Amino acid sequence: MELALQIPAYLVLAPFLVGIIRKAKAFLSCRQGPPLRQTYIDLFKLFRRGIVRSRTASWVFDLSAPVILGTSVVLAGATPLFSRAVPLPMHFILYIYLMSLPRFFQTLAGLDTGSAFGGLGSSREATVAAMAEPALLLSLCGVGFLGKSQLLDGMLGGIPPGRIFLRPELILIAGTLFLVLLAENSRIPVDDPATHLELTMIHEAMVLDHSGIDLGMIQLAAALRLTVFSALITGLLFPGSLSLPPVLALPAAALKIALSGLVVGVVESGMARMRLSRIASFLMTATVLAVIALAVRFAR
Amino acid sequence: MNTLTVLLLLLGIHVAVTDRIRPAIRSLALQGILLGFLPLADSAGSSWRAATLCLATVGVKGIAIPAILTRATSRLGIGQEFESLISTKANILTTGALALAAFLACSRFGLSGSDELGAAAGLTLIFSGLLMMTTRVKAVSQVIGFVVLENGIFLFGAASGSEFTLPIELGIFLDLFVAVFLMGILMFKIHRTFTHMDVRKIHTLKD
Amino acid sequence: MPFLFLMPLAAAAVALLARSPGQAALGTVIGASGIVADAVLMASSLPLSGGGDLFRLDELGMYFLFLVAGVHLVCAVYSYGYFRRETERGHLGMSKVRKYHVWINLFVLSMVSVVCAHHLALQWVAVEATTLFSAPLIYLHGDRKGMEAAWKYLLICSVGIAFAFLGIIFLSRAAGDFPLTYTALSAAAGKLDPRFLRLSFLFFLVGYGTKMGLAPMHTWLPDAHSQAPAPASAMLSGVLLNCALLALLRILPAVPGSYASPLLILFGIASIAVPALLIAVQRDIKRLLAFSSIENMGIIVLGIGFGGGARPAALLHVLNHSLAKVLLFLVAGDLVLRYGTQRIQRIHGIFRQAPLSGVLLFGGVLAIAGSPPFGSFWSEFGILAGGISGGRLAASLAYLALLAVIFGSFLMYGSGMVFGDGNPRKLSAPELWCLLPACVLLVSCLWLGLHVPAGLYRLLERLSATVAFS
Amino acid sequence: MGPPVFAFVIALTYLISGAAALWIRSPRLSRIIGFGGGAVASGMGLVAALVRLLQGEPLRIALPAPVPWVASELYVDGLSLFFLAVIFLVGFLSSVYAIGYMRKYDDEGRHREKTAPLLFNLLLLCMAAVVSAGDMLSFLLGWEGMSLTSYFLVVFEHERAESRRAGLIYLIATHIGTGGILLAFLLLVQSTGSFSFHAFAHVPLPDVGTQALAFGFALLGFGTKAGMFPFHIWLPHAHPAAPSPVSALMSGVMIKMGIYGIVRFLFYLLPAPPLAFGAVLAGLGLLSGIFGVLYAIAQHDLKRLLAFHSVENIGIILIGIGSASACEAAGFPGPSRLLLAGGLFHVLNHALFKCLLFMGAGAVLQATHTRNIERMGGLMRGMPLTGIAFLAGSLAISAVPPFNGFASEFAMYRGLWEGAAGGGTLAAILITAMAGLALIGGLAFICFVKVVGTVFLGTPRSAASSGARDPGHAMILPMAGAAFLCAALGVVPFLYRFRDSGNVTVFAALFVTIGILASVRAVSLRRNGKRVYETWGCGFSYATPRMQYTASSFADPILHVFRGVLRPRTKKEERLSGRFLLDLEYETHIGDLFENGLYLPLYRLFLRFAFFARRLHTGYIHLYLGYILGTIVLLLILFR
Repeated sequence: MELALQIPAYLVLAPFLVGIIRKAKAFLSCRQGPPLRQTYIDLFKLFRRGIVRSRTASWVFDLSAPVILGTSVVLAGATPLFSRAVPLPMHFILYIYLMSLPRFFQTLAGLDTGSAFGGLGSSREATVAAMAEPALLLSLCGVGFLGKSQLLDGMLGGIPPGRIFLRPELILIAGTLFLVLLAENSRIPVDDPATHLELTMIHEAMVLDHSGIDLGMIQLAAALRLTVFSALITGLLFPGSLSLPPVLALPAAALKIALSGLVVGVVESGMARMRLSRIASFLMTATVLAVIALAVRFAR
Repeated sequence: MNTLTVLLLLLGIHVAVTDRIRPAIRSLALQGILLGFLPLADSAGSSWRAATLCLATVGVKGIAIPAILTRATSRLGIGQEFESLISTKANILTTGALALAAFLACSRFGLSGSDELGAAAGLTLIFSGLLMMTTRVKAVSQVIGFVVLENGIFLFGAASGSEFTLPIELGIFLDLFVAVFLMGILMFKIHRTFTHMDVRKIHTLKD
Repeated sequence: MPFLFLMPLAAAAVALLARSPGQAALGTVIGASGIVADAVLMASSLPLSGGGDLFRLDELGMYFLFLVAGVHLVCAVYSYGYFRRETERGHLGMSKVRKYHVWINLFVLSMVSVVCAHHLALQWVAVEATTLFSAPLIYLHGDRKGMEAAWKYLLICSVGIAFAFLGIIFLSRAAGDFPLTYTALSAAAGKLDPRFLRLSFLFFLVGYGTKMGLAPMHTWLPDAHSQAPAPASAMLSGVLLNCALLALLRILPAVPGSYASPLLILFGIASIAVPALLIAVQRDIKRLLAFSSIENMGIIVLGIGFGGGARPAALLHVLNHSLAKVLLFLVAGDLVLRYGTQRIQRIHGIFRQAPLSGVLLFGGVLAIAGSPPFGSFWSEFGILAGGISGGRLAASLAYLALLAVIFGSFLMYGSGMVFGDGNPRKLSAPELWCLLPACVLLVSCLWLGLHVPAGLYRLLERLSATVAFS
Repeated sequence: MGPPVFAFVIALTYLISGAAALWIRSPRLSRIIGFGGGAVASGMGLVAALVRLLQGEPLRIALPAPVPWVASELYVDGLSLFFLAVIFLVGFLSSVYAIGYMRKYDDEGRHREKTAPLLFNLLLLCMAAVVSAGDMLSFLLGWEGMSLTSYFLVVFEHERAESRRAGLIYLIATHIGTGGILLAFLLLVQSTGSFSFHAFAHVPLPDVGTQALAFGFALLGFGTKAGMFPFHIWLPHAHPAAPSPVSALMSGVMIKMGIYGIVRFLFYLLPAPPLAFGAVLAGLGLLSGIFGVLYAIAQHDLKRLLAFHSVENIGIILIGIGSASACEAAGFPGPSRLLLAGGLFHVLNHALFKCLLFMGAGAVLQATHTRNIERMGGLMRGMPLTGIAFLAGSLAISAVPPFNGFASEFAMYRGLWEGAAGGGTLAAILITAMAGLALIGGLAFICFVKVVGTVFLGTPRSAASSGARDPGHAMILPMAGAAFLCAALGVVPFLYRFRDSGNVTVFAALFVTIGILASVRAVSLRRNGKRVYETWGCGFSYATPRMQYTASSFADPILHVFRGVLRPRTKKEERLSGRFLLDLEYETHIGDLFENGLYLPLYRLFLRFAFFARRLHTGYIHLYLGYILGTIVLLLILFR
């Protein structure tokens, strides 16, 4: 029962998270901001539209949106949200590498239209992803050592409950994951999801030629991925939240997601966009954090 | 015996330090003849072997080779000077030094066995012959140097008391003679094709 | 055994009377076959001796005799095609061809004497004779370069050989009452005066080393080998050097290994290193081959110096080097005539213009560079194995590194000449009698690479026992 | 029919068909018989190797020895059989492909094309001999035969100076490698006194020093062949120069012979290698991987790029093998087995997808007549089959699940993780390896997005690219086969060996979800309509192919990140008229750090020595006589 609910819960929470972030950012810049339901409305609208498709694009372009969303859904199926058990138990390596499948299609779709912007976005996206890969891998590897399991659900569920502040490696790993979250989900300071200047775009530049249902799928997928990361980090920081009784579990999950949305919103408001060439240093910092976390783990 | 050796040595040094070709050839011839008498003086008994050797030595070293050399110099109009890469004075000094080194080497290596003087004289001749070959400019003077070197080896061998059977000794003479003969022929040919005998100028074959 | 000496003399006489290149070559070929046949007949009744103490033919001598005779035969056949082409073009007159055949037979006679000599002084006489009889071959063309090469050859080798004579004198001092035959010497090993023995070995090494082309006494070799006509170059490289080697090998049983071995290794490495450098920047194809001869003599001396398992391999390398080097000189001679140049850079695209020559040249290059499936791979390998198992790691490493350098250079020239687009000039038609001997040699190189006969190897092991240090 | 007879029949098929191709007059028939025979023999070999692999016990066949001082034999155990299977599989695919591809040489009338089947078959045979050799000498014979035949294939287009140069570099490198192998083996021979691999394995080496020396030489030797950093420089020269089926064979399996050698040496011949050996190997693997993929990213030459990826994948394999050895030494047999299995599995996988990619590159090359990817584009339209196959290969090489590249890396990661869980020095090594592997994966991803994007997607950048068409069946079928195997091997192993059936469930879920979403999209589009229009050009309405993003621009950000190690040389030329810029030329070039920084300076130094030695040969006889005199004097002083 719970298992069947997980993916729908993610699908529901994903636009909610995006809405929370927007709301938080608006609040911090003293604006009203769009209502929370706006993200749902936008997506709904996009899903009902037809598409305008570039003349030069091939089947790779057509396939990209389903692949992107499909993979995100599968990833959502493997990430514990409100219980230790998940519908799709997944090895953490497969989990990380599965993220490259939608990226492959998304970057290719960016190049497929023959537009300079698409290429620009793809190139940056691929660069950021490559640099984030070691950090992500090492941090999940560390979680695995803590939870004594290689399966994602197992490792999160296996973290012994206790005072989180007494476990620096956990904090370090969560920090690393948060940096990776910012990078992989095109948030400030790596990318600005709200920019309107094509030359500064990363993720948005790739999807410039997507429209209608394709764009809807991609936006949903992006939101889903952000939610998945949030669930991962909050699951790590609040291991207890995964073993709550069913009645409390769902509200707790929503709370966790909202909390991470707030944090992302605060961080985004408080930081400026980095220069592209600095992103590498940013992600290397993340990798080093992960290494330190592992060193701390083994020093025990 | 010792007088003979000293005479040979002096003749060799004369060849090495003189800067004129004719006198050098004459000394060479004399040296050859004296070398021929060396086995006679050595073995005392007049065996037919010693006599043959004497004849061969005198024939080859005292007459034939100097004849070839004289003929070459006169026929080719080579001129009288040796023309050395180093000056005459340097030449004399080096020869002296080499002689000294030869005597030293003989005592160091313990060659004092039968005839230290002979061995040292032989070595001196070998060294000065090599010196001539490496410093003299004209082809003919290199041949003279070679003959001096051979004489030195001969003297050295005689002094060390190495004896071979007659056919071998004769073979050695034949070889020496043919070698000098060939060098003579080559000299003629070189003179004909190059119109000079300056070995310095013959260095087209290089890397 | 007298037959061995008579055959080349007879062939020389025939050549004197010959009226055409064909007749002269036929005489030489018959003379060479006679030697081969005689050698085969004698092979079963070794050792043979003659002339009292003077001559003796043992297994080692026989091995070298076969080399001399075999290479002579191949070159004789080749010389027919080669000189026919030269005379047709007017490079050479009949008198020169006649001269070539006379001298080459006398040259062979002197080499036969080297391998048959028992007394070391007689051997010295024979080695000196090889110099004298081969000098006229070098200036056969009578041009300036030939003259220069012959002059250097004559003088440098004579001086070197004179040193070897000094070695004999010292040896006789060391030997005392023992006769100076190699059998007596190996019997007397250990009873000789060590001081004189050392001096004697030094002078032998420098003396015969000059004749073998060991660096730094090698300087005459590239000049002489590049100026002689191709079959003569092949004989010089393929067998003359081996004869000098044999002369050196003969005294080894008398010399203590602790003294001789480092010296041989030193000269071996030097003789590989100097050509390794010069081969890399070589412009003339025949000089290239000459430097490679120096290198291979270095390899052989190194193998002898390593001792142990390297020694039979070194003796095997004598054979492999001869085959490959003769092959290369023959092919190169043919190409030089057809392309009209000795400059490596001007020869290219052989494979497109003359495929068979291309295959032969490339095969020869691989064979000389020590690549499988050719014989020299095994011998060079054996020397390396012997060096390492003998604990001479540094020398083995240097040896291997230098071989790699030489391999690279050879392949650079080989691929440059064989591959690529052809010359614009049309080449003259291939000459059967030039290519056939080369084909035979390539096949034998290949055969020795794919299968080293057990009998041959056993023979080499026996031989290496006879030349072991005391 | 016993195994020896069968092996003999296979060898004979290779030889006879190759030789027959030389004599057949018709080029077409010559190709079909020569390469076809090779394919048949490879097929037979593949079946035999697989059957034997399932049966088990090793096979020994005595051979006539090439040299009398040693007995020669074939020794075929599981490791050999695995590599045999890889050789025959790729051999089969590329032989079939060659039937179609080599047609382009038919029209030249130079008769060289008839030598290709013989050389090709000989290369396959020699590689088979290398992995089945049971003693050092047969191994060396096979090894050198392989080097030589592949050399001739590299210079197959010998009219081009570039090919000759590549061949030369290759041959010299491989020769130096052979030297290293010789030394390594001979050091073992010195201790064991035998040339047989059995003897090596059973007699312990005297000391760690000798072991380290032998291992170092083995690394030099096998590493050179494998294209391991920093001995990789021959590889990007040689592989592009060869005809594409040969590149496929060389990149696919020939460089794996180096891996075979290392595995044989480290796990079978050395009795108990210390931890450091594995660590060094893994470290070199890491460097190969990172440098290989970085140089690949900087390349615009399609085949050169793929060649650099071979360096990268060799690095990945070495990480697996090295870590396996380290785990073994540290007493973790379980992770060690996983890592070794992962490494070897990657050997097979890389063979498959690299063969596929080279075949695809060959098809592209034939259609567009250029290797420069900046002149391609939009090929997916004209060459859809090649495009799909190439895309599959790209996904596989980028380790995207569910393709086989992922499967092997997955096994390695599992091994690394399980080994690292123990802590200590080993954990430090393995975690570094893991991070490196992840980085390599990310970088390879960039590179293949670049390749597929520039070559197959977008608009054509040249006339030849817009007219490109798929090649004939002989070339398409092997590509399709390889692509199928890439996909199959990405799924099947999880069911069979690694017992990670969870992964298969995920894959199934993935397919179902994507399928559902694609159908939803299709249904929705049918209802809501789809309009085809120009690409959005930011308000600019006349987009031209020149405005497309180029491969160089695509690669620029990541190269910028690594500019410190790549050291790009840039050249910028501006022509101004007054204050107006008329013309701007900007050129950037990334040379191989080791080629330009180590090997070329070494070569120049050597040349300086050589020119010095040349000056010693002045032609003056006086000097020459002086050398003799000097030698005598020196010897008298030194060696009294």
